[in-house]
Amino acid sequence: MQLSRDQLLRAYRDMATIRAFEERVHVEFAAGVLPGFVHLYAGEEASAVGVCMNLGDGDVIASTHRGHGHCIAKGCDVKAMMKELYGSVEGLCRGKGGSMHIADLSRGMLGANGIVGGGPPLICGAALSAKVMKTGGVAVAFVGDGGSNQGTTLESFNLARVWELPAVFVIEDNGYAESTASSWAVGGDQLKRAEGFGLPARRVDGHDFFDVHDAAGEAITRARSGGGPSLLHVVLDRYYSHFEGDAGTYRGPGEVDRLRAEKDCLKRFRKRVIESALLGKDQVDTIDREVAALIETSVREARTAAKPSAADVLTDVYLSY
Amino acid sequence: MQLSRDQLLRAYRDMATIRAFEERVHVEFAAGVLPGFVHLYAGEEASAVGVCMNLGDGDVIASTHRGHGHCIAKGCDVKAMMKELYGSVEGLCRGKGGSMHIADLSRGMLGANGIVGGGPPLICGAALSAKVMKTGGVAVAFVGDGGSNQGTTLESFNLARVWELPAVFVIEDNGYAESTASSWAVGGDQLKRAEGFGLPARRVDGHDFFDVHDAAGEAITRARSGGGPSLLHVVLDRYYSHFEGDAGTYRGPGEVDRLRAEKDCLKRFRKRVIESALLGKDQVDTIDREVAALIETSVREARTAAKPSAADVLTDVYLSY
Amino acid sequence: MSRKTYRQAVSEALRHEMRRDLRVVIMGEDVSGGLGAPGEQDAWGGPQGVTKGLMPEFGRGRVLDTPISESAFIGAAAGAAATGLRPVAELMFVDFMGVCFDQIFNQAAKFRYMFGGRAVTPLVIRTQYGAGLRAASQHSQSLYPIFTHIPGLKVVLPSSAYEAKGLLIQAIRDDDPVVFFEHKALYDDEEEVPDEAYTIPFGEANLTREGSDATIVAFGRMVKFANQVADSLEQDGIGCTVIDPRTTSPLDSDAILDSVAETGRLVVVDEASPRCNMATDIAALVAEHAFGALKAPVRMITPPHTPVPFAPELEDAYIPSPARIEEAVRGVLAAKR
Amino acid sequence: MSRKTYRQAVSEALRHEMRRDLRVVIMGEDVSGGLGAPGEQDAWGGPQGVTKGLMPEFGRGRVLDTPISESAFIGAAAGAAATGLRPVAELMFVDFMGVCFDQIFNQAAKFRYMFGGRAVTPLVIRTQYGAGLRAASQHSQSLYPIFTHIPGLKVVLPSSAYEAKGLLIQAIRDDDPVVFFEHKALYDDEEEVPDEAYTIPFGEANLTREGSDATIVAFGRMVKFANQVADSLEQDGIGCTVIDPRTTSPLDSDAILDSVAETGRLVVVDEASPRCNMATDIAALVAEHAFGALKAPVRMITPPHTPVPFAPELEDAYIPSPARIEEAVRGVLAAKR
Ligand SMILES: Cc1ncc(C[n+]2csc(CCOP(=O)(O)OP(=O)(O)O)c2C)c(N)n1
Ligand SMILES: Cc1ncc(C[n+]2csc(CCOP(=O)(O)OP(=O)(O)O)c2C)c(N)n1
Ligand SMILES: [Mg+2]
Ligand SMILES: [Mg+2]
Repeated sequence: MQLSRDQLLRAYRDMATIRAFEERVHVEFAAGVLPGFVHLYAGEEASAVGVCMNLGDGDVIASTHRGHGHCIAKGCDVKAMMKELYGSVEGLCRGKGGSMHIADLSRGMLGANGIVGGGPPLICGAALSAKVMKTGGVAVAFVGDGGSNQGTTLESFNLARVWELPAVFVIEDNGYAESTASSWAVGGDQLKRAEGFGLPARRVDGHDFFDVHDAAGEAITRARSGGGPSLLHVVLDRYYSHFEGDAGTYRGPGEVDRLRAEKDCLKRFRKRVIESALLGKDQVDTIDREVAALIETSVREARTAAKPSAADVLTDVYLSY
Repeated sequence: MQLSRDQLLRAYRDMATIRAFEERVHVEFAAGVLPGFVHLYAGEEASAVGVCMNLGDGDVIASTHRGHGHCIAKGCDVKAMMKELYGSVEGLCRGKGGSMHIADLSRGMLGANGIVGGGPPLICGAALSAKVMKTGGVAVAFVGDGGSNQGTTLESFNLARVWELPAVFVIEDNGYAESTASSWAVGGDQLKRAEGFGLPARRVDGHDFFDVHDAAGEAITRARSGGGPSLLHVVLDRYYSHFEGDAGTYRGPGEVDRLRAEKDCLKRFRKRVIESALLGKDQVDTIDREVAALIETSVREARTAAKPSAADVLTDVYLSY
Repeated sequence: MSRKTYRQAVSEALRHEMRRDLRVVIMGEDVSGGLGAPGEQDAWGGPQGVTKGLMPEFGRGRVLDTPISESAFIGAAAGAAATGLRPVAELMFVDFMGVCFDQIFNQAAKFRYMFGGRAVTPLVIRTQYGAGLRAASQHSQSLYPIFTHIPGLKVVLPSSAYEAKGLLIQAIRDDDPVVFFEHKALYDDEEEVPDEAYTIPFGEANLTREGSDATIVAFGRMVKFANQVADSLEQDGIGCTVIDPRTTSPLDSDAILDSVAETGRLVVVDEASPRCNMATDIAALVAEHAFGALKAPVRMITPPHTPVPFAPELEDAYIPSPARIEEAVRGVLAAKR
Repeated sequence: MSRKTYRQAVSEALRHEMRRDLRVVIMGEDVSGGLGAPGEQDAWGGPQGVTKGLMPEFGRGRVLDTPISESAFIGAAAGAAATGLRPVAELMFVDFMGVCFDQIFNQAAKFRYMFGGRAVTPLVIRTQYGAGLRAASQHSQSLYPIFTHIPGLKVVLPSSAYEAKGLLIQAIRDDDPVVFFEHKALYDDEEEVPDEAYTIPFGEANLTREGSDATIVAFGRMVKFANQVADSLEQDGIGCTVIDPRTTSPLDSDAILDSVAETGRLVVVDEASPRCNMATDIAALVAEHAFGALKAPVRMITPPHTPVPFAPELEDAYIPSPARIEEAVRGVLAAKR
């Protein structure tokens, strides 16, 4: 798929925003100012952005516990996201959700999910809505390698197949579920599993935006045009440990440094677009600066944003009672 | 695998016992004397017996809602089974379980199960017990085609693989889950699914005892000798409707008659052993008579067997409280 | 208006709402039936025939049979509800909740709150519950206290055909997730039920009998038993108010507290297991908020703390009986503060 | 005897029992950790480090890491328990019960009964619960009322390090399925804990404070709060009995009823959602069986009927506080029959 200059700029901006957001959240968390359980997406940006660039507001995604990247890629407001992490009432979920439940249905972002495997069934439903109401929409579930062993995920493969849903399952295989290697925990093979359920499947290099974008485009186009569900096995890496607080000692010596040096989807993207003169270095640098400013402002605003009051505990449980 | 005459006699006796048991339960149920929800196994006998002939008392099976056949094949007492169905305190579960929860742990029969997909996780546990305690035991889960779509089943495939358990999954595919065809409900293919999880898998004709026995023997031997789990896809048919009371109108015209005429594992077995002079016709006839007598006695005894008293409701919840 | 069974009432409610609102879809195992099979299509209509006839009228696009994958399809119903449809999913027996509870209690029930009020989840889960059919431990439970415990879920227990129709239409029009409990021993019960659509609001109890000597609060099938007891006690000049809360969440606390304020005596009848159930919920409510009015200890009539046994003699002893309820009412009348 | 944290106490209990009985195995996600990874083995020891060190001592054969497949491995633990092992399975957060509840409540809990007493299922499920760590709606719940509701399960809520060790050893030696609830905000709490193995029997409440003015029944972390309140009221000459039932199933009803018989006043503190929870369970027990002794309405202190919110201000308002408990005790003291 040939991408326009605007699309390339957007791709870079989104990936850079995710990276900057996560690097900063890491710092903020370490400083002790951020509450809660936080899982960072840095290193995996090409997956979220490569997939979501193929989607519009009418399409729906379900994310995982590692949800910031998917949020940003799906167009959620970055400042409101930061405020949510800070527990502000001005946050995307008015401070009630936090990192693990960040969502914005108006953007088709059906939520991060504190339950591994929580998203795939929901995505079958979003795809069903699109199919019944003939919106032309597509629904995408992001799932980790760990989440690929959850029965909810496996059942969803089959349901999507037998209902012929416009759904795509994206397995983001970063090699670990917490400290456990996917090479140990995943019996068999992701592509063969998918094929076992009758889903067309492709494996892609998750460090390469273009690779992801292309394969996701194929799957999403198939879904949109009535061809039913398929699966993407995206092989990538996370830079940080499982959650902020995990020492990550299960990693090999120098593993993270090597990943950062050799497997950086942002660097790879920059190199490719600049070397092939698709974008100018200055354009990319400008984005870097704008992104840095955006994150700086987000944090500044989030720090002083209004906190909820105790009375807010009681609202939003039911629409009517 | 070459079977001895005794083994052949046992195989025939077990299959004939299951058939006679089920045909009689059908009649008793229709007469309104049997309480509860009853699912009959008639037509599928070669699967239970073909598998369980490879097992001993130290091996464990988990069954489904359609459990009578597995019980008999695993050596449960037929009279006590009939008493259980009649709700007698002399029944296999003292009248507390009924058809859907009939069990006998002393025979390694871990229970019929009212929950579709309930058995496979349990069998991972039984296999783990064998592995940890080095008993040499093997554990087998029977699952229907419908149950093959349950997440519990699919998770168990993976767990058995990664834990390298001495487990065998037997998918009894009788073409229907209730009234829904497996051709519709099962996306993909059972063998490919199994292979997707790294399980060796074989498809067998469930109307042919020898075919089942042979494939099951291979899988069970593999498990027993440390080769890990595998899967059998047994294609067979049920003669009765889903449960006693279901009119079975989803069947094609004449479907059941044709099945009974052309796809009868008992007839096929008789024909083969007699034609090849492995057994004499009189031997087989004798078994038929003995089985008929056993079932007759079972029903007679069950009808008058002691009923539980109200006080029995309160026992057996906890071992200690 | 004509006599209709509970089964017909539920079925009519579904048909009304599917005609009225194209976003209403139904899904579940064999809700139509015969899919992919060579014989009759729409062969089942669910295990009770409740949904039979809907597929021919509304098509397979809106009447969706499913594989046996409750997590996937109940979750799909939740996801569809959050994205524009109004699904009615059938969980064949509530006993099967254990394979799909996450999608109900962590997903559907919590969307609205977790997402800061920025989601609606108009989902209905219809399910069968209750003992009495010799279906034993895994097909006879009354697990509504578990759902009542979960914030974000509404829980409905229709006690008769009239109630079933009005409450189900209300449930389908409600914008929150609702779990709708149909008692498997009530499907053949008949009464007068309007032909047209009507709703019964949630959180408004129904006083099926009125009397000033004692209050009986009962749920689902137990309302029927409580009514029998009230009628029988009436013969002896004892007047009971029987309260059918209809919904355990929201709960019409006022109706209960007002009645106890008048009678001073309370018996709660609950078919669910006795610990942390609706009997304790109501008894505790009264002990906190109508304590001053109570003239006798509260009595709770429930099954014992055991699974549901199979044998008829055992199951009959297990289920709260009209005799036990009557004995309890006489007991609270005799008791003194 | 030495000061140990709740975390250490749990860990020691596991080590004692694994040394004592070869049939004891543990399993769960990252209970050891690092499996298949290039770096440190035994890298985690569960999310709280509780099980760290067990794999090096007992080997991967008895310390089993699992894929993220709770149905399969909790079910495997149940199946293993029924066939000779004594597994301790870790359900990382009780909030995850929804993906595996069937194996707990329909399988493990019911084997013994359904099979006519001919099965034992010595299974322990360890799990984290409770609010306070800003972990929000899906990682902060106190779902023990749901497990308490299920016949066949025993439910344990250790309120301190000493309790945790003795109750866990008891749980592992028990022949019935036990769900063991560890409060995530208690892991760093320290107290004197014997070095040797000891058991604390189930169904025997612990009176952590004694006084004759009011009874406070509290569970898990709430026992700590109740003790604080009792100590503070003591200053004002108000004597409270604080009852920690330790196990909600079996429940030491006698201890509660005896105390209320003396004090006539009851406050129940429960961190679980308010409907059909332990607060209602205890309040109802007393309303039925100690009604005559009650001098004031029962008071229940619980969170509101909402999911657990994320923001610190919200979560702090959500959790029952010592201040609210104290206010309630003063309330029941002021109230007149
Ligand atoms: C049902 C459930 N089980 C376990 C957990 C705890 N948990 C949270 S994230 C995680 C690992 C997930 O691994 P993976 O799916 O590979 O995603 P990654 O963290 O690598 O992005 C686990 C075990 C959970 N949140 N939900
Ligand atoms: C979790 C669960 N879902 C649904 C059911 C209801 N149910 C009982 S048997 C059955 C069909 C099972 O089909 P299959 O697995 O093919 O077994 P068969 O009846 O053909 O032997 C269904 C849907 C159940 N008992 N448990
Ligand atoms: Mg991963
Ligand atoms: Mg079948």
